[in-house]
Amino acid sequence: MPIDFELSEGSLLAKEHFHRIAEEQMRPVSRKYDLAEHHLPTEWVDYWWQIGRKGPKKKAPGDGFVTICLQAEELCWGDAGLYLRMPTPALGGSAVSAAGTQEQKERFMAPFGAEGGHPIWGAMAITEPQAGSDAAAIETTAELDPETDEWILNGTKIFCTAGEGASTVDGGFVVVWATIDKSAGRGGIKSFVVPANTPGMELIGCEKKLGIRASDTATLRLENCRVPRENLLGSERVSKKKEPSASGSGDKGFKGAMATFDASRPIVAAMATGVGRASLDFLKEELERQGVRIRYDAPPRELTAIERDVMEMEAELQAARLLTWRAAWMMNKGKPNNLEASMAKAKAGLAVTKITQKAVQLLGPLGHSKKLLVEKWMRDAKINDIYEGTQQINQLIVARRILDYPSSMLR
Amino acid sequence: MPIDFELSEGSLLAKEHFHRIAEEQMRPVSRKYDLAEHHLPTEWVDYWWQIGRKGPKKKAPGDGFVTICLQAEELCWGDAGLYLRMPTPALGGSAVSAAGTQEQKERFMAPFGAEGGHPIWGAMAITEPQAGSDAAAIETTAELDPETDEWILNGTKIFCTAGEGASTVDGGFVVVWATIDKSAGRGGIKSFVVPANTPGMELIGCEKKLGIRASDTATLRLENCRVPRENLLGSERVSKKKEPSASGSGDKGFKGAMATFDASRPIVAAMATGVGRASLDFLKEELERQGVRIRYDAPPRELTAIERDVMEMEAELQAARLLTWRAAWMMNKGKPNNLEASMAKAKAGLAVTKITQKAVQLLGPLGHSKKLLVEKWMRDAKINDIYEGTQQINQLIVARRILDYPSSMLR
Amino acid sequence: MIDFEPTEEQALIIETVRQFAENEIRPVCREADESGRPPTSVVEAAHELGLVANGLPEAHGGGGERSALTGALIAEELAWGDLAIALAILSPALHGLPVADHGSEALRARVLPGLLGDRFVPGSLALVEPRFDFDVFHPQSTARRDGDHYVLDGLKCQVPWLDGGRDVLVVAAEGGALAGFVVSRDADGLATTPEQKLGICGLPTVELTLSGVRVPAEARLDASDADLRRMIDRSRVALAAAGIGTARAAFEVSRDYAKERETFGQPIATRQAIAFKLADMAIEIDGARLLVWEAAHAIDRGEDASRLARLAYDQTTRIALTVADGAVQVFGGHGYIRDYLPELHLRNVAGFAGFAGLALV
Amino acid sequence: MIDFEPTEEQALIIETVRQFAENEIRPVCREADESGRPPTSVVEAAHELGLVANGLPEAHGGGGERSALTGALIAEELAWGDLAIALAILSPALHGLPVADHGSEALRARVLPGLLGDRFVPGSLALVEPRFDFDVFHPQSTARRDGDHYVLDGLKCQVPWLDGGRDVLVVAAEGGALAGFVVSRDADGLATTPEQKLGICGLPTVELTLSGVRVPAEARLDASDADLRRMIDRSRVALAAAGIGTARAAFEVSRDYAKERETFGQPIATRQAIAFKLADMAIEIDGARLLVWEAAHAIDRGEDASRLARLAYDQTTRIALTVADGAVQVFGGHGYIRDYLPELHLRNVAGFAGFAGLALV
Repeated sequence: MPIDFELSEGSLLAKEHFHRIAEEQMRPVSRKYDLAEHHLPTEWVDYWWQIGRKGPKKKAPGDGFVTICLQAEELCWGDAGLYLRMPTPALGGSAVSAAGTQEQKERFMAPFGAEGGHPIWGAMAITEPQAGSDAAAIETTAELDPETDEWILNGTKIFCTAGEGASTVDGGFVVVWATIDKSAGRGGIKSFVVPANTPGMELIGCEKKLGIRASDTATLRLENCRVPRENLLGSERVSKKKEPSASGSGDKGFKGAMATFDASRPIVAAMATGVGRASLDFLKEELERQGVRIRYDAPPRELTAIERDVMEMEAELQAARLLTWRAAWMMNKGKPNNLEASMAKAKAGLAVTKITQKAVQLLGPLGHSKKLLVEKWMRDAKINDIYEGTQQINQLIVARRILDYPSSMLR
Repeated sequence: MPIDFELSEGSLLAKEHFHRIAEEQMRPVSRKYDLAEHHLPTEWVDYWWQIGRKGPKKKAPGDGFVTICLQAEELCWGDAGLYLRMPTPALGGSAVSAAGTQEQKERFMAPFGAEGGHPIWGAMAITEPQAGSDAAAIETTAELDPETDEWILNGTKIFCTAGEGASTVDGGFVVVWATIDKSAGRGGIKSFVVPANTPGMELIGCEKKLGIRASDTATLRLENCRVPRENLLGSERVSKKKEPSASGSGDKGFKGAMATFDASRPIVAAMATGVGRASLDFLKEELERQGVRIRYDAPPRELTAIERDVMEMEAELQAARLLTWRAAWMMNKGKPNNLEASMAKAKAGLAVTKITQKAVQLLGPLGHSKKLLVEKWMRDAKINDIYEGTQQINQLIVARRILDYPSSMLR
Repeated sequence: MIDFEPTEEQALIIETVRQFAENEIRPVCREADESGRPPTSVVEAAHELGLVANGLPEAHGGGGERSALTGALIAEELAWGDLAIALAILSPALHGLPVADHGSEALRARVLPGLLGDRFVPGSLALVEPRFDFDVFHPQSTARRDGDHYVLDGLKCQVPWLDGGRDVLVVAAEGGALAGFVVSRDADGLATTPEQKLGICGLPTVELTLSGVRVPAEARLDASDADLRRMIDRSRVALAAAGIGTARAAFEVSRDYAKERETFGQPIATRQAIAFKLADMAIEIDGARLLVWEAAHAIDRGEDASRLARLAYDQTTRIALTVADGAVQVFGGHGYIRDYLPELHLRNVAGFAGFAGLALV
Repeated sequence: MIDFEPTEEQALIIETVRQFAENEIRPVCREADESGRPPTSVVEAAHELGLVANGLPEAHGGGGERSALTGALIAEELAWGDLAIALAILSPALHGLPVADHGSEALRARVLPGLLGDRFVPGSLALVEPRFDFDVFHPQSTARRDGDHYVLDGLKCQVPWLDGGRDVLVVAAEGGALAGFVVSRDADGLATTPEQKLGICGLPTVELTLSGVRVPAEARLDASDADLRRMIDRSRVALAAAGIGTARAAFEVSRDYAKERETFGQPIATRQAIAFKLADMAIEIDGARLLVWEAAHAIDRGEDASRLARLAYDQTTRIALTVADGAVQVFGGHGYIRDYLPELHLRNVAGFAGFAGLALV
C-alpha cells in the first residue's frame, strides 16, 4: 500500500461511535468523578459493560491497531480517568494475550466477553515501592510449593492501574510480576495471573492523585498468596544469559512482558493525544466565541502570540498522533516497533503536557477555574509523561535503539 | 552594602567609553574582518595598543570585576571576534596572575603595560585533539631536563584563542597545560609559560570557523620545546590525593588552573551578553523603524508573537547579565564563585544562542542577508555555548555543586 | 554600586521567615490545600511576626519600613513554605498598602488600625475579571460618581476572601482611568461565589459581583491611573517573588528526592538527565530572582518599574512552570501523587499567568 | 487506509537519490558552500536522474508522474546530501511546474523543452521580497496590463540565479490578486545584485529589481490567486521536506560523532545529556516528517492543504534549528569549525523561516 493518511471506513465509524460515547456518556460525569475521587463511576462502568464494550453496530474494515488507538483517543478526549476505569482486561489482558497459552487466554479472558454478568477488570502489577522504572529490580518473589503445585507470591505492588477493581471483583484478575530466581536478574522475572479475591492478595488502598482521579491506582500486598502452577504466563525456565542489545520476543518471561509495552505505548500515546485534543479543541472553540480567528495564511510577523501558540499546539499534537499511528501501523504489519512505540509515547506525553499547560495559561483566570474542564485536562495529561515509562525512560529506549547500544552501555 | 543594581560612576564611565570604542572602532570593520578570515585586523589592533588599552581618561571608583564584565559586554556588542583579537594577556595573563609568583608576573605581564612597542598577545593552550572538555586527559608532557634545568614540552594543542599572535609575536606568551606525571592524573597537570617564538613551539594554523572569524584560533605543536624551569606556574609538587568535592584554591596546579575559569567564565558570559544585545538592540531599532512598538503594558492575549518574543529575549538577556554581575561581584568580595560563574556562563551562552537565532528568524529575508550584521551575530554568539566549557560542562559543574557530588559521582 | 547582598536587617528577616516557613507553613500546606483555607493558627502566628505591619506607616502603628525589595525577600521565603498560605499571610497588604499610600486620613484611620491590631485581619483586592480578554489596565468594571457617592458595577474574580475580613479594594474604570475604592464586604449589591480552582486552593477566593454598589466618596483612593498602574507593578513584583519561592521549593524537594531515590543501584541524581534538569532549574530560578530584585529595587528608588516588573513576572511565570513540571518529572510516579509536594507546586504555578492581584509589596 | 510505506517505485527512487546524495552531493557540499555555487558536474549528473523531468507532462517529454509526496521524498534525500545543492538540482521545477500547470500552450512549448533537454537548465522563482513585513500572499511587486503587455515593478530577493538559466517566474500583485509571469532573464528593466547570505550559500541567489519590465500578455500564467496560493503551499511542503533532510543529516553526523568521540574513556554517546539530545532529535525529525507527508498527501488528493502545509513548514523550521544547533553542541568545539558539517547545517536552516520560494514539488 502507498503512504496514506485516510482512515478506513471502519476506523471512521469507530471514531464517530466512540466520540459520541465520549460526548454523551463521559463528559457529563467528568467533573463529578474528578471531585469524587475513589468512588466507582457507576453510571459509566455500567454503561460500558452493558452497551459500550459492544463497539459500533455498523462494522467495516478498519485500520487494525490504529483503530484501537482512535478509540483510546476519542474516549480520552471524553475523560482519561474514566477511560482507565472501564471494565476491561486492560494491560493484564495484554499480558495474557501476548504470553499466555490458549487455555490461559480462554480461562482468564472469556469472562470479559461473556454476555450479562457484572463489570469486571483486569490489571497489571509491576512497580514496587523501591523499584520505579527499574523493572529488573523487582523484589516480589514467587516460590513454587511442590506439595501443592502452587506459586506462593510475596511482595508489595504500587501504581497498579485498575487494581482496585481487578483485585476485588470476582471474575477479574491481576497479572503480577515476580521473580522466581533473584540471582538470575531479569531472567528470573515472570508474570503470574492472580484472580480477584485470591486469599493473600490484599488491596491496601488507592492513591490520591494530581489527575485521572476517576481511575483506581492501587497498592496491593501479596502475602503468601497462592496461585495454581498453571497461572504462570510463559515458560518457567530461567534465562541466565545476558540480554542481547535488541529486545527479542522469543522469551515469554521478562522480555515477553516488556514487549507488551510495544503494544501498550502507542495506546498510551493515543490516550495522551485525546486529552491534549480536548484542551486544544476547547481553546479553539473559546477563541471562536471571542471572535479570534486563527489566520493560517498570515505572515509570521503579523501573527498574534495566541495564533502562533495555537498553530504550534496543533502541529505538536498532530506530530504526536502521526507517530502514534505509525507505531500502531507497524504492529499491523508485524514489524518490530520498539523504537517507534517509545518515540510516540515520549512525544505524545510531552506534547500534551505542554499543550494542556499552555491552554490553562492562555485562558488566564478561566483556565484556572474549575468551572471549566481545562484545568482538569492539564492534571490528567501529565500522567502520560510519567506512566508506561517516564519521558526519561522512553528517551533512554529511543537513545539505545538509535545508538544501537545495549542497556549496559546507556543507563 | 545593600542589594543594588546601580552602576558606580566609574563603571558608567567605562561603559560609555568602551561603547564609543565599539561603535566607532569596531563596528566599521566588523564585516570586513568577518570576510577576511585569518587576516590581522590591523587598524583595530593598532588602535587598541596605542589608545584603547589605556581605558577611559576620566576615572572614578567602579564596580571592580563587574566593570571588567561591562567592558567585555560593550566591546563584544561591537564585535566579539575583534574583542578576542585584542592585544592583551587574555587568559594566559589570568593564569599568570592567578598562579604566578611576583617575579613571573613582572617578567611576563610587564610588556603588556609598557608604553610604545608593538602589539603583543597572551594565550592559554589547554585543549588537545583527543581531550575535548576533559582537561584531566591532557597528553602533552613536560619533562624536566636536570642538566639544563629546563622543562621539555611535547604535544599538540588546539582551539588556542589568540594563539597565532601569542605564539609568533615577540613579547607575548602562551600558557601551556601539560602533565609532569601521567600516573598522577589531574595532580600531575601543571601550566608553563612559553614565550612567543620559543624554538620547538610551532604554529600549525588557524581554524576556519562558523563565527568570530576575526579571532585567531590556533593549533600549536610543541616538539621538544624547552622553557626555563622557573616558567612553571605554581608548585612542582605532584598531588596524588583524590580531589575533594569542592574545588579549592590551595593547589596552584590543576586546581589553580581550573580556578582561573571561575574568573574567566563571568567574562565569557559578559561577552555573550554583548553579542546577544547587539542582536536585540538592532531588532528593536528595526521594529521601531517599521512602526512596531513593544507594548509592555498589553495583556497577554493581545500581544503579537513578536512583542512576546522581544520581551522574552529581553528578560533572558537581562537574567544572563545579572547572573554574570553576581558572579563577578562575588569575585570582588573574595567569595568562592565556582557555582555562580558556571551558572552565568551556562545561562548566557544558551540565552544568546537563542536570542541571536531568533533575531535572524524574526527578520526573515533581512536576517539571512549579509547586508546586515544580524546573521554574523548569530554565528558569533554560538561560540559562547561551546568554549570555556560547553553548555553541558557548565551544567555538569552546576549539578555537582547543587548536589554536592564529587566529579566521580557525576560525569 | 552593584551589590547582591541583603542588608543585615534583611538577612535577619529572611532567616526568621525562612524558619517560620519551614516550621509553621510547610507542615500545614497540604492541609490548607485540601481544606481550602489556611489554618487559623498559622496566619495568626505570621501576623505576630509583623511582616505586613512593618511596611505600614508609623503614624498608625506600623513599622514605616516600606520596601518592595524586602517585601520580595519575604514573599519568596513565605511562598517557599506554601504559595497559598503566603498569599493569605500577605493579604492585609492588599488593601492596606494602597490605603496607606493613597487613602484619605479618614480612610486610613478606618482601615489601618484594624490591620495592625492583635489579631490577624485579612485584606482583599478585587482586580482580576473572569474574561478571556481581561486587561488589568482597562477593567470592564465601572465606577461613576453620583452626588457624594460612587456607584460600582462589574464582575471580579480571584478575590481573596479569607474569614474575618472587613474590606476589599475594588479597582474599576472611572471614565476610562483606573480608580480604587475601599468597599465593605457587607455593602448592598455585593455578592460572592466561592471559587473552585486548579491551584492555590489554600487561599479562599471568590467571584465578586458588584451591582450598583454605592460607596461614599471618601472610599475612593486619591490615586491616579498612574498610581494604580504602579500598584499593579508592585503586585507583579510581589507575585513574581512568591513564584520564585514556589519554584525554589519544587527545586529543593526534587533535588533531595533525586539524591535519595535509587534505580539500578545508584541515586537518580547521578544520571545526567536528572542532574542537568536540576542544574537548569537552579540557574533559571537564580536568574529570575535577580530580575525580580531589580524590579523591586527600581520601585524602591521611585523609578517607573513597569517594564522590569512585567519582564520579571512573565519570566517567573515561565520558569516556575518549567521548574514545577520538572520536579514532578524527577519524582516520576510519585510526582503524580498528592502525598508528595511537586504536584501541589505544579498546580500552584500553572495558572500563574492569570494571577494579577493576589499580592502587594 | 493508514499506511506509512512508500510504494515500491518510491522506494526505488529514494534509494537511487540517497545513493546519489551520498556519493555525489555530500562530497562537494563544502566546496559549493565556500565557492558560492554548486559544481556543474553534480547538477548535470542529477539532471540525468530526471527527478524534475519525471513530474513534467508527458506531452512535452516529461514523465507525467506528478506527486507532491514523491517530490517530498526526493527533496529530503537530496537535502540530506546538501540543502543548497538540493535546491539547485530542483530549481528547474521552480518555473517548470507552474508553467506545466498553468502556462498557455505557447508558453509551455517555449519553456518546457529546455528543461527537459540533455543539459541541465536551472529554473527560478521570484517570490520573496526584502521587507520586514513581507507577506507572501500579498507582494508589494505589481503587475499592470498595458495593451497586449504587462508591466512589472518591484523588488525581489532570494531569487535563485544559477548559471545558464533563461527564465524566472515572477509573482506580483495584479489588482490585489496574485499573478505569475514568466520573464526572460535579459528583459529590459530587470537588474540583479548577487546576494551574500548566512546559509544555502551553494545556491547563488540575487536581489531582483523590476523597473517597468514589459512582458507579452502570454507570459502571464493562466493561474488564479487561489492557484498561486496552492503553488505556495507546494513550495512550503517541498522546503519542509528539504528541511527534514537537512535535520536528518545533522542528526546522523552528530549521532556517529557521539559514538566515536570519547571523554573520560567513554564515548560521549553513553552520557545521557548527549544520548537524550540525540533521541529528541530523532523523535522530532520523524514527527515533522510525518506532518510533511500528510500535507503532501493532501496536495496529491487535490485537497486544500494550506493549513497542513503551514503547520508542517513552521514545525520543520523549529525542529530543524533545534536539531542543527544540537548537532553543533554534540560536536563541541569541532561543531564550530568549518571542517565539520554541523555548522553548515546550522547556517542552512537558521534562516529557514524566511525561505518561501526556493523549491516546488
